[in-house]
Amino acid sequence: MLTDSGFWFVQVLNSLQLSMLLFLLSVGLTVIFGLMNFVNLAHGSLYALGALFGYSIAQATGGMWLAYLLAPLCVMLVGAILYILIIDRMRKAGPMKQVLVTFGLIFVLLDIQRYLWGTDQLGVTSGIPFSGSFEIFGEIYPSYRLFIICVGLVVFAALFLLLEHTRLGAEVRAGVDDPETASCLGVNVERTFFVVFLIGSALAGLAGVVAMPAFSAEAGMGVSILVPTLVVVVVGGLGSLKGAFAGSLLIGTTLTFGQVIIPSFASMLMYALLVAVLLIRPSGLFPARG
Amino acid sequence: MLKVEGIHSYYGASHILHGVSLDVGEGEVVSLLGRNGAGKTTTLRSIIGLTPPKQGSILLKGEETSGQKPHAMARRGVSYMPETRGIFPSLSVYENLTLAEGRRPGPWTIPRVFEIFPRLEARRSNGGAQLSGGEQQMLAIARALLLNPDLLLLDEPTEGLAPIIVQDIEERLEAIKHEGMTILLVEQNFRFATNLADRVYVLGKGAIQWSGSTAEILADQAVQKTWLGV
Amino acid sequence: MKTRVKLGVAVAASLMLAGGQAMSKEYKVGVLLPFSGVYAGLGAHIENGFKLGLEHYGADLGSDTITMVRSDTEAKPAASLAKTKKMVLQDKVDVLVGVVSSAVLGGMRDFVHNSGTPLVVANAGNDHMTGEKCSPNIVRVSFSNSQINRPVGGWLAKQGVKTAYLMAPDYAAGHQMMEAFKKTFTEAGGTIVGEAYPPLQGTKDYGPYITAAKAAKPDAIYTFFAGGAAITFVKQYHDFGVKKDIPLYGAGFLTSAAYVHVQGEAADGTVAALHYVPAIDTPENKKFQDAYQAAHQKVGSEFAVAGYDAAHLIVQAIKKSGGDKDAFKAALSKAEFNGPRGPLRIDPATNNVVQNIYLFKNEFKDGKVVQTILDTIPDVQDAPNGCSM
Amino acid sequence: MRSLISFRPALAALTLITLLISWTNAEYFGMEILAEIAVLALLAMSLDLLAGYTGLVSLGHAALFGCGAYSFAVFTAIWGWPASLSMAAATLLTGLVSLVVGAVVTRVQGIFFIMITLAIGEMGYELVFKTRALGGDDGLAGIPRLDLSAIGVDLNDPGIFALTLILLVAVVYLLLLRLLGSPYGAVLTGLHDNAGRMRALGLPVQLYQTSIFAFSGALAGFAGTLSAQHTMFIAPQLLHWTTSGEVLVIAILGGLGTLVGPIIGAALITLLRHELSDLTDYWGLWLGLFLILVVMGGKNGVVGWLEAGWRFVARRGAQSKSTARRSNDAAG
Repeated sequence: MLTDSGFWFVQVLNSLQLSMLLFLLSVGLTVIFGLMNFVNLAHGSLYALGALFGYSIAQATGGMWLAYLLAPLCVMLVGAILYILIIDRMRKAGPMKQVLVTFGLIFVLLDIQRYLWGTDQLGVTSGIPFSGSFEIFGEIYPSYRLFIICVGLVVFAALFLLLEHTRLGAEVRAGVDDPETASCLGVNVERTFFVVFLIGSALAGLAGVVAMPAFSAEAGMGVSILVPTLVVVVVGGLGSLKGAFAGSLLIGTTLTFGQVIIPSFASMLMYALLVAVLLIRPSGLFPARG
Repeated sequence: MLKVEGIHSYYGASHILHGVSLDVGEGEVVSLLGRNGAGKTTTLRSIIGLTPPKQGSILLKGEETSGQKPHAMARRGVSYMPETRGIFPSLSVYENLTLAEGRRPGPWTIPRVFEIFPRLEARRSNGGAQLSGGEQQMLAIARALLLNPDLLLLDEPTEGLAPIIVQDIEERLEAIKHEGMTILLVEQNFRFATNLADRVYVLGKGAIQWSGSTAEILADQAVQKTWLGV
Repeated sequence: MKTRVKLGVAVAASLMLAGGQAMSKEYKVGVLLPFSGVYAGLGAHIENGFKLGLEHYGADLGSDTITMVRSDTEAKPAASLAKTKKMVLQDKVDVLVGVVSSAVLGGMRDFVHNSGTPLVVANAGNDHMTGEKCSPNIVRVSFSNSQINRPVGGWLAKQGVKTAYLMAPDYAAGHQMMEAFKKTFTEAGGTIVGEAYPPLQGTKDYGPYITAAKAAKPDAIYTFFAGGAAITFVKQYHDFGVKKDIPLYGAGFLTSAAYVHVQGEAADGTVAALHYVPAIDTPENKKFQDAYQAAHQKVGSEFAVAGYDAAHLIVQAIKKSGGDKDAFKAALSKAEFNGPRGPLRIDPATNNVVQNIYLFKNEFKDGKVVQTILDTIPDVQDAPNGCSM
Repeated sequence: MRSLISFRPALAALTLITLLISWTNAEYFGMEILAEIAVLALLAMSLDLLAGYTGLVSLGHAALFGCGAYSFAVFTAIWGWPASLSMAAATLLTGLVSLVVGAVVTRVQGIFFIMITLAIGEMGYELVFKTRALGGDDGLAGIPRLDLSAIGVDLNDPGIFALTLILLVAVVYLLLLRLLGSPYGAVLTGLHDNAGRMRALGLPVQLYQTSIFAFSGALAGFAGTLSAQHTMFIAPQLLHWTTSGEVLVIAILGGLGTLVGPIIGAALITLLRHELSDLTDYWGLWLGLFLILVVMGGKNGVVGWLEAGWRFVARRGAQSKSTARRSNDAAG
C-alpha cells in the first residue's frame, strides 16, 4: 500500500477535495475578518443553509444545476438580512462582543433550520451531475470530487482576478490596509464591507450546496465545520486570499494524510499545526496586514 | 470655501476641540500652527468627517457638512492627506492612484500627476510598501490631487523628510497653489508653513489662540514664543 | 407547562360513568430524550413511536391512564442527570423511558440504580449497561451493541468471506460493535486485514479511509456508521466504485430505514444486520407501519420501533403488576410479547432484550431502495458478561 | 462615582442573599439547580479574571475545568485517594498545566489568542475522548463527594451540598475582590487597557499574563473538582469548546470585569435554560435571541444595565433633593 503510487495519487486528490471545500468556506470568512475586523462565528451556519436551500431547490426542480445557482443567492439574502440587522451595528463593538453575538446567532440559525427542515438527514439521489467515476492510474475516483476541486480552483481564480485586477478589488485591499484613508479617497468603505459580506456569505452557501450531494444535509452541519474553517483562517493569516488558499491546502493535506498515517490523531494534528504556526508566526502565514 | 464654527470634538471620552472656528477663502492657503497635541490633526479629521464634531457647524461652500461621512466629503470636493500618508502597502503605486481617480471631473489625471512627480511614474508598478519616505509623500499628495478637490487638507506634509525633499515638496505645492487650489495646511515646520501660507491660525489647548496674516505672525515674536515655541 | 399527553381518557371517562372511579389510577412516565443537539432527530423518532405505542396499547389499561412528562436531555450527561433527578424526586414519575446517548445513560446509571424508579432504555446500546453495570432498575428494550454484530461474524464466514476490513467511528459504540463482530468472525476462521476508526465528529470525509481500505484488498468491508455519517460513508463508498470488488456489510444502522432513501442508489447491494427492518412481514409490523406512516408520512425506523415497544412493555408491566411498584419492576424484567420486530422478551439475567437479528439486503429498483430479509437469526441473547442482579 | 464603587459588592451581597433565600425554598430539583449555578459561577468568575480583567479571551477554559474534574475523578475513583487530598492535588495539577499552557498561549494576541486556546482546549478534549482508561466518550462514574462527616456535615445531602457551594462562591468572590484590589490586580487591569504601554514601561507583560492564566486555570480546575462531585459522573463534553463558549456567554451576559456579573450570568443562564427547555424544543432560538439583544444593548451585560439604572435613580434622587432644598430656601 505504501509503495502503490496510485494509492498516494488518490490521496492527493482526496486532500485537494477537502482543501477546496475548506477554501470555499474560509475565504469569505477571512476577507470579512480582514476587512471589517469582524469575527463571524455564524459563518458555518451559512454553509448549512446553503446545503439545505440547495436540497429544497433540487427537490423542487429535480436537478442540481439551479440549486448551485440559487442556493448561494438565497444564502446571500440571509447574509444581507444579518448584515443589516446585526453585523453592521456590531462592527465597532470589538471582537469579544462580536464573538458573543455571532455565538448567539449560531443557536438562532440552528433552531430556524430545525424548524424549517426538520431534524432528519436530507439528501438528493437523482439529478446530480458528475455522479459517475473515472479511472486514473488504475484507481477509480469519483467524478464529483473532481468537480468540487474544480469549483474551488475556479472560485480561487475568479477571486484572484477580482481582487487583483478590478477597482472593487483595489478598494477591498485598500479597505483592509487602512479603511480611514480609503474612505477619505472617496471609497464608500461601508458599502464595500457590505458587498464583501454578501460575497462571503454566497461562497459559504456555495460550499454547502456543492458539498450536499456528496455528503448530506442536516440542520447543525455548520457547527462541526466551523472549527476547521476557523483554523484555516488563522493559520493562513487574516484577510488574505493567498492565506486562505495556503491555509486550506495545509489543513486539508494534514487532515487527509493524518487520517491515512495516524488515523486516530488526525484532528489532533490539525490543532497541533495551528499552535505551531502561531508560535512561529503569531499572525499566521500570509496576513493581509503586516 | 470653508467656514468652521465653534466645533467640539472628542476622542472617545476625551474632549479635544473646545469650540474651534476658522475659515478658508477660495484660492487661499491657510496654515494651522500649534504644538503637539494642540488639536490640529483633530481639526482636519473633524472637517473630513473621520472625527465628527459633537457640536458646532462646518460649512462647505455654504452647505452644512458636519456629520457627513469621509467618502461623501471626498465626493463633495474635500481631499485629505493624513499625517501618516496612508499609502496602501498591498496596492501598487498605480493602483494607489487609480483609487482616487475619476471620482470628480477636473484637470487632474494620472498622466498629469506623473508630469509633476515623474519619480512616481518610474515606480508605478512598485508596491506601496517599497517606497521611500519622500516618494510616499509625493504619492500621497498626488493621490489627494487626483480627487480633483476644491479644498485640499494637508496634514504635516514635511514630517520626517530630509531638508532637500522638504524643499522639493515646497516647490511643488507652490506650483499647485498658483493653479488656484484652496489649501488648509497643518504644519510643525514654521518656515515651510509661512513660506506657503497666506494666513495663519494658531491652535493651542483645543482652541484658536491667534489668527492673522503670514506677515503679522512673522513679526509677532510673542505669539511665536508662547504658542509655537519657535 | 409540561407537555402532557393524556391517553385513554375516553375509556377512563366511560368506565367512571360505570362506577369504576375508585379503581382508576394515573401513571406518570418521564420521557428523557434529546430534543435539541445532534441527536434531536433520533429523539423525535423515539417519541413518535412511544406515543403511537401508548395509543395502540394504552387502552389495555382500562380506567387507568398514563401521563407523559418530557424533558430535553440535549445529549449532555450533566444536564440529563439533573433532569432525571427532577423527574424522579420532584415529579415523582413511576417509570423513566428514553435515553439515546450511552454517555447520558452512563451519567444517569448510578442515580437510577439507587433510586426506586425503573428506566426503560429505548436506544443507548452500551454493552456494559446490561453487563457489568447492569441494574435491576434498568431494562433495555432496544438492543446492545454486541447483540447486533455478534451473529454477523459467523454468518459472513459462512457466505465464504475470508478476510474483512473493519471501519467505525472512534467512540465506545463503534469499538464495541467491531469487537463483537471481530470475535465471532475470527472464531469462524475469518481474518481481519485492517481496521480504521475515523473521528466521530469533524469533516466527515471518508475518502482517505476508503482508499486505504481498498488498498488492503479484503473480501469484504464491515462497518458501523449511523446518521449523517452513515449517509456520507455509503455515498462515498459507492462513489469510489469499490463495491463491485469489495462488498459492503455493516450493522444495520448503516442503511437505516430513517435515511436509506437519502442514500438511494449508493445503498444498492449493501448487506446489513439489525433487530428491525420495515420489511418484516407480520400483522404487528403492518399495524405499526400503517399507523406510523399515516401519522408522520415516513417509514417507521428501528428508533421509532424502540419507542413503540417501550410503550408496549410499560403498559404490559402495569397491567400485570396492578400498580405495585416491585411487581411492576419484576414484570418489566420478565416481559414477553410480539412487537413490530417479531417476538421479543426481556432476559431477567441482564434486563437486556432478547430478539431476532435480521440480515437484509438493500437493492435500488425503480428509483427506490428495497430492503429484503436474507436471513433471520432468532432469539439472540447476550451472555451476562459480569452482570449479577 | 463613589456610590458605583460600592454598588457592585452590594449587588454581590444581594445576589448571594437571593441564592440563599431560594435555597431555603428550594425543592429537590431547586437544590440541583443551585449547585449547578454555583459551579458555573466559580468557573465564570475564573474566566472573568482572564477575559474581563486582563483582556485575554480564552475559548479553552472548559478544558482546564475538565482537567480539574478528570484529575479529581482519577485520584478518587481510580486511585482511591481521599477526596480532600484529591481536590487539592487536582487544583494544583490544573494550575501547573495552566502555567505551561499560559506560557505558550500568551505569546500571541487578540483573535489569535482566542484560536490558540481553542486549539489547545480541543486537543485536551480529543485526548480525553479517546482515552479508554478515562472512560472515553462514555464518561467516568463512581466519583465520591468530600467526606465532612467528621464535622457533622453530610455533603451527600443535596441541600447541604448546594449550600456549601453557595458559601464557597461567596468566599471565592471575597478572595478575588482582595486580589484585584492589590497592586497585582491594578497591573492586570492596566494590561487589559493597554498591554503595549505596559510593555513600554518595562513591565514583564507576558509574565503577568502567564501568572494570571495559571491562577485562573487553577480556579477553573477547582470548579471542575466541584462539578465532578456534583454530578458524580463526568464526560468529555465538559472539555469541549462549546462549553468554553457557554461560560464566556455567562461572563459577558452578566457583565465582564465586574466579578459579580459572572455569578448573576450563571444564575440567569441556568434558570433560562431549564425553564425554556420545558416550554419549547426550540429553546436555543430564544436563548440566542436573548443573548444577542443583551449584547447589542451596548451596556456591559446585566451588571452594566443595573449600574446604568442605579446612576439614573441616583441622579434623579440628587435632583429632587436639590430641588427640594431650593424650594425650602425660597420658602425661608
